Amino acid sequence: MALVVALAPALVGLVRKVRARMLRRRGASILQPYRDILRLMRKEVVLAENASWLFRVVPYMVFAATWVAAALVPTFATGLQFNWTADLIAIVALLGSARFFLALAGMDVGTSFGGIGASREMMIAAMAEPALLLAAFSVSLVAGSTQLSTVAAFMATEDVGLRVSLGLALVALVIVALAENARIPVDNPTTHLELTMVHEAMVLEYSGRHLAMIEIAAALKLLLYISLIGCIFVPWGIASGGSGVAAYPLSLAFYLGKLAVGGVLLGVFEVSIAKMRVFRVPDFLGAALMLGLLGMLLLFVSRSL
Amino acid sequence: MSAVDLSLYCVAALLALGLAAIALRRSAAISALVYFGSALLSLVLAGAGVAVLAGAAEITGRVLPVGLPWLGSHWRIDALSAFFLLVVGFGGAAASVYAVGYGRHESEPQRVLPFYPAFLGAMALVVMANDAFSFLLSWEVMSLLSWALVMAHHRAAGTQHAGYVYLVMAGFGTMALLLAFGLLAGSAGDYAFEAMRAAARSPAMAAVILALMLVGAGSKAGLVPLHVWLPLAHPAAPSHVSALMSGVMTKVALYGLIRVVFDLVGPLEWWASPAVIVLGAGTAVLGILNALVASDIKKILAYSTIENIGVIVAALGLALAFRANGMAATSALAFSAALFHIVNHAAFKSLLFMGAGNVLVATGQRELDVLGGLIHRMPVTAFLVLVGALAISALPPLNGFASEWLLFQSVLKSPELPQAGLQIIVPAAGAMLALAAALAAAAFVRLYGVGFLGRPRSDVAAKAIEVDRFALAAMGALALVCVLAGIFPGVMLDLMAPAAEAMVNGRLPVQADEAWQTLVPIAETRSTYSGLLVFLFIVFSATSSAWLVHRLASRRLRRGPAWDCGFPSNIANTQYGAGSFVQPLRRVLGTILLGAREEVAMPPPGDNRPARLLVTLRDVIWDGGYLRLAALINSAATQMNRLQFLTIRRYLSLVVGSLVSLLLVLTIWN
Amino acid sequence: MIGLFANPAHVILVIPAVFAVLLAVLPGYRLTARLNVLASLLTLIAALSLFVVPRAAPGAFLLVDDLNIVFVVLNTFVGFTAAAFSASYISHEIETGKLTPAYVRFYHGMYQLMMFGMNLALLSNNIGLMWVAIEVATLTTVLMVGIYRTHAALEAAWKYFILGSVGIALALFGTILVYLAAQPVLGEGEAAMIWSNLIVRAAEFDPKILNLAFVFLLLGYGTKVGLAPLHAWLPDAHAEGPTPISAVLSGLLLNVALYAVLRFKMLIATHPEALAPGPLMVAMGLLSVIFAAFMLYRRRDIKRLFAYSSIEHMGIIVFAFGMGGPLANFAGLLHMVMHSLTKSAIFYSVGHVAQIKGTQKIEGIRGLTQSHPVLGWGLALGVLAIAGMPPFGVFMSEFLIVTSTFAREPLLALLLVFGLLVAFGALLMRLAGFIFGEPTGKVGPAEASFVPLYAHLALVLAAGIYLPGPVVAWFQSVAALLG
Amino acid sequence: MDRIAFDIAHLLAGGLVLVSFMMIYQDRLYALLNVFALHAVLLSLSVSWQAYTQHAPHLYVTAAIALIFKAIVIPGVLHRIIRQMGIHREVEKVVGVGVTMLAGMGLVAMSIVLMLGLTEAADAFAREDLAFALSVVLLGLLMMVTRRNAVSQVVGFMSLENGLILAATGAKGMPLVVEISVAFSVLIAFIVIGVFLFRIRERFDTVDDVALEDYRGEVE
Repeated sequence: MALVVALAPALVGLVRKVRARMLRRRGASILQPYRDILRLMRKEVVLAENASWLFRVVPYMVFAATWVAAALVPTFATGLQFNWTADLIAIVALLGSARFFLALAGMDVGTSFGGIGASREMMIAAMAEPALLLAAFSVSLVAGSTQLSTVAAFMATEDVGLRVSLGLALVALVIVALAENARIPVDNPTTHLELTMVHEAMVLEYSGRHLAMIEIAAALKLLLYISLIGCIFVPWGIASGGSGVAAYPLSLAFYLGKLAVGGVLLGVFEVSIAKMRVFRVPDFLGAALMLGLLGMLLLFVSRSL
Repeated sequence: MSAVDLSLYCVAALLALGLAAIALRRSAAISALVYFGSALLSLVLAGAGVAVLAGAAEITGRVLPVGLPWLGSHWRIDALSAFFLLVVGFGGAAASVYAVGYGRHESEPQRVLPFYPAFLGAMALVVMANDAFSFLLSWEVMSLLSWALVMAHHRAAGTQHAGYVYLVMAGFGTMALLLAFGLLAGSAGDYAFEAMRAAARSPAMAAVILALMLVGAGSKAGLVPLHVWLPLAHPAAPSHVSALMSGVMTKVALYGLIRVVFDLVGPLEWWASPAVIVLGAGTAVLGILNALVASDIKKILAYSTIENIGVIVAALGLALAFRANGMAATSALAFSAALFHIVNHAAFKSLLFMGAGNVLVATGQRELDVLGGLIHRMPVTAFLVLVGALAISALPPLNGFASEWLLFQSVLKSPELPQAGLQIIVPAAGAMLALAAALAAAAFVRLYGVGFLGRPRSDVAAKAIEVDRFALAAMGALALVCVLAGIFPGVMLDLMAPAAEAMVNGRLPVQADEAWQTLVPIAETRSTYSGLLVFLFIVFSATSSAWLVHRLASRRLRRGPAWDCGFPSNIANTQYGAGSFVQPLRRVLGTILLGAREEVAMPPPGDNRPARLLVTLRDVIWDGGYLRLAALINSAATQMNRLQFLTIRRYLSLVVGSLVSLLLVLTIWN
Repeated sequence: MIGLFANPAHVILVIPAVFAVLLAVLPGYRLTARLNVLASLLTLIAALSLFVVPRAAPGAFLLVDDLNIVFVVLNTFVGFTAAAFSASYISHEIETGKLTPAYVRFYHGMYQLMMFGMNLALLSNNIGLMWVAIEVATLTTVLMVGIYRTHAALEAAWKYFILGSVGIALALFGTILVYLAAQPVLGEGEAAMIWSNLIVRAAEFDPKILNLAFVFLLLGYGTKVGLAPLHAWLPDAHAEGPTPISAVLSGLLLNVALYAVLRFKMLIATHPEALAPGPLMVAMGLLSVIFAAFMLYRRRDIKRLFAYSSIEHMGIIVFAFGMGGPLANFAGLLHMVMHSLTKSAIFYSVGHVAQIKGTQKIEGIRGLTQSHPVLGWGLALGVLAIAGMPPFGVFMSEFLIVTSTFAREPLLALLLVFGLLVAFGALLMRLAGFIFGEPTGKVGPAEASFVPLYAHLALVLAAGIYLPGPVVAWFQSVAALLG
Repeated sequence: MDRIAFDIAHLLAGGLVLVSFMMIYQDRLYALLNVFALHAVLLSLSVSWQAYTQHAPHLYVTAAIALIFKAIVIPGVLHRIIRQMGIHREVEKVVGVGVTMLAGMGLVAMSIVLMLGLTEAADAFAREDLAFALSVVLLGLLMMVTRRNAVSQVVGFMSLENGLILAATGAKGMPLVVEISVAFSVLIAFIVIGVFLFRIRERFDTVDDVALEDYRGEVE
């Protein structure tokens, strides 16, 4: 569990680095996020007069929920202790709780930007969550389980073959991942131009250690999604619970590799596309929803044949 | 004394309480007496239910020499009845305790007190009835009393309309039930449930009965498109009654549906199930969409009730589909999901309505746009409502998620269904349910964020004060239930297993002996969820991280003005309001389903009035269906009314005309 | 003389006859009002004694059997409560000067005469005598409807009178036809008009004459029952007459006419080849229900509103008897009794309401539960009961009618349910207006006796929950009698 | 004897139907009253013939009532009413005489078909009588619904009732005939008195011109 927390900022750093490179900038080092977080940790918190206790609790809740979710995704090994605590659906819902709290925090201080952020975030979530669930459905229908370890183990075996519905699910999952992590084209994590902000607008009033917790949570979320996609669609190299500790270093290396590839791809994708209007986002996510549904239906067609 | 007798005595006592309330309407202590009494008796009812469910008390019946003379009135508590008796008692107890405090603020208590306990009793009777007449009698009495309660504030604007629509819809539903039971009883007219169970009927007949039940019970439970009365009536009632109506009475209606569809009609063909599934899913989505755009707290809650009813009905439809294909275990899974969600919804919806009641007491307002910042003025209420909001938004580790998780598990079993039609419909319904869940989260972020967070939008909100202890205690108990049921779902499932077993003659594996209270509905490898562990992990990581941060990093804190990108405004209305919050979703989803229209009224150049954004919503079902029907009846009445103003000669010619025509008939008949 | 009083049936007839004369001559409305109540009470007691005293064999003129006991007891009971109600009502009318003592004397005399007529009609064993008795009852009610001498009242009385006379004429023709059918079998003279003979030998009559006769009788007496489209007199007669009379009309006279129809239905039904009377009655019943249901919506006058609801319920009852069979007949009888009790109760409350508010216009009556809780809730209970809400008796009868019909004739049941729902909607809309909202008009205290009102409601409530075994057995035997 | 008896009865009954048609044909009130008197006379004749053939002396009473009351008193009273209240002498028809006649024909045809079709069992006597009686009744009703004046409607009702008496006497040995005819005379008396009391000039439809306004208390 500690592993994911440790890795998350590095991943963010990697993405930023790639983007900078693509833009012909040198960019900050991959470790920059760690420094940022430490800096924020040390700073004092400036709290709006109107903020309630909820506002101060939220960062830790968000972090906790995200962390638990992330810890439940098989990273480099399946059948780990407690990985049966919750399944894919529960993970989706955990992220949902994190978002719920964040949106509430956005509305707590009573500023217009917080409201904008919360409102848009909930709209995006309203489209993204079903899409994610549908993708999860079609995956778990193939694997006959919503238990990620089982899914990963099953995917690693040969008898999966190449299924069109899995491809559709992958696309859907990627789109959702982009939306959920507030990446371009849905949202721009680096912007501070008010009207384009979603995630940033919600956390606008946060500062100091609170902001740090939220940053970590965001990074964790990104890591979660990439490792999720990794363990479902490219499950190779994940050590099964049976194989002893000896297998771990190798699979760990595999895992790091996957993360790196994911991060690079994300960076490349982000620089090569423009951000879209907020009201085009639903269409974007609606496409994901449709893909998820289509994938599932195709699954049945291929089955009932 | 057997459970059924005990419960009957309780009901009698409740009715007596109602009469006492009439007799002692002058005395001051009567309110507290009535509510304490109802609370106590409800607890006994719940206890009786638990006893039967847990197998401590055996299933017995009782025939009283009243009701239909040659039949008597049959009462019986089997597993299903016991489960719903538990729901009634539990919800009733909570609402009563709440009302001990809330009732003090009632303007005309004599319009509430006589009906309230009787209403509880009637609901208990409905779930205990074991013959058609007793069932319908209790059912209709329940409607009638709830109507009387809705009309308690009869001088408030809109209450009369609400009460009228409610009672007419109730009458309509009862007529449908009458017809359904008429079919069940057959021309011999044997109204006892045993006889109905024993009788054999054709699949078509069974399907017709199912349809009639969906109309009859559905209209009471709030299935779209028969839901129109619900968002009118529930808000109009006093809040503890709203809690009962939303949290319990709709469940009693579902009991009627379950009792007939799963028990009395006997086996149903698979093709009967898709209608139920689609109806449920559609209800869920439409209900929550309306909740999203409503701006009256209690209306929002009422619409979200419709959503949850939709979820439950969809689950029941799944259970039907699986049962028709002999997949008993899976059917039990879906059915248990439905039952579990029934309990959960009873808990958190009552909790939320009580919260709305507190807000009403503290501010006298139900409109979101005049509230805000209540978390500072009413911290306890705010916290408890937050728990309820989390639970109803199906967020782990609370109970709402546990039941929805089970439902999704059963949806995922759909590929094993033989019929291609179901294979396609079930996942689509699952998608709609997922959408509904996500929208529910949005709706309650809106409700809580606008109502309780931010800055107060009016003086009343700024001057609100926390309510009395009884109310808070009742809400606290409900919140605790929400948490516990979320952490130990296995206990609940085991408790309600007998009911499921009786209806779909299959059951879930016993959950009690799983490690860490894990839910294993089907198989370890397939899907597991341990609310307890999730809860522990979250608590642990949150506290530990907070502790670490405060310990190792800074703990300094300074209050300052809000940043708000540099230009904070102290005008409260610059915050996001109820309308603005939902605007994106309204634009995305509302245009068709809600007929939402936006137009900007731009003043002409030189005119310095501000431009206004006008948002119009129209209820498509109400305008298109109900108003049209009303117009038809009206015009028909107007046409016929001419007959009131004829001359005597014309009336005579009517007589002569009918005479001659009959004679002609006779002539031809010979 | 002793022989005369040995048979309660005679007493039931003698008491009203005597008191009719007495009340017509005695001065002082208080005394006469009390005497009126007393007379009705005595009649009721006599009627009740019908149960205990062994029944005399059917005579040339009088007959006592299960069927008409139901009606007689109901008749005398409601007659009694109505008298009690009218005592308080009439005194108010005199104080407000709407009636002069002379008229009151006339009123009380007529009241007893009317009771006499109705009891005679119910008890008579001779179809000719029955016809005469019903005519007497009709004429007396006509005179009482017109007692206020206002244009509207005279208008109503006149319309009632003309339509009633035509109805009577048709009924007479039907009676003659029955005699004609019976005469070849039973021989000439009295024998062929004695009902107890007719019913025994009915199977041998000429079916075709019976058919023709039934058409005339159904239309003739149906006019009195108030079946659409023969109903025209009913709403106005109810609306314009004194309220006790409205109660008696709805509660009793309609039943008496219905009783006549039933008698002849039994006659026809016993005949194998005769055209089954059922479909005719079902059709007229349905027509009345649906028609009245729609008419409820446009009513401006509260008494006319409930008059139309009487038409609706008569339709339901006729429908039930038309369906036939033990269940439906039982339900029909039950519904008839319940309707009499409930509707008269409603009229009692309406009478007081109208006196308090000084108007019968619906828009003038608001918020009664606020201004007059006892009266308002009484009215509310009555209306809910008549609308078929449990736990009142009407619910039980409607439950039986609908369920038993739907299994046999789904389409008819659907039509009936439609009518019921439409009527329900109308009644409830009005009810909400009456009892809720801000009170309008005068809110002076009601000097009224609520005993009759709540006595009826209590009975209806009790019947809805628990029917005593004897009553049930008795109803069932009657239901069997009705075939 | 029997044959002649039958023919005479037939003749008289048929005569009644014929006179009913004559009444429908009239368009002057006075003439209408005279024709009605004739109707009553014919009725009393046929009743007394029945009394003679059935050897039922009590029927003579009925005949007498018909003769005195209906043939003389009532028409006289109506004459005076018309004169005193200055009711204008036209018979106001809803539909033309021709149409009414045709309708009447249809009714008569129907009633005869019905009766002859029906009563094989009953003896010819009664059968013929009933056939005619029914047609008289129906014609009376027809008159009531196709005439607007109060007076002509009263006349229509009385002719209807004549038909009833005819039927009652036709049914052999029917008891209570006298009582019934008395009762009906009372009824008619009421109606005539009503016409007089309420000063119904023109129509049954309203008691008084004033009442035309607040019509049945329910003006929408």
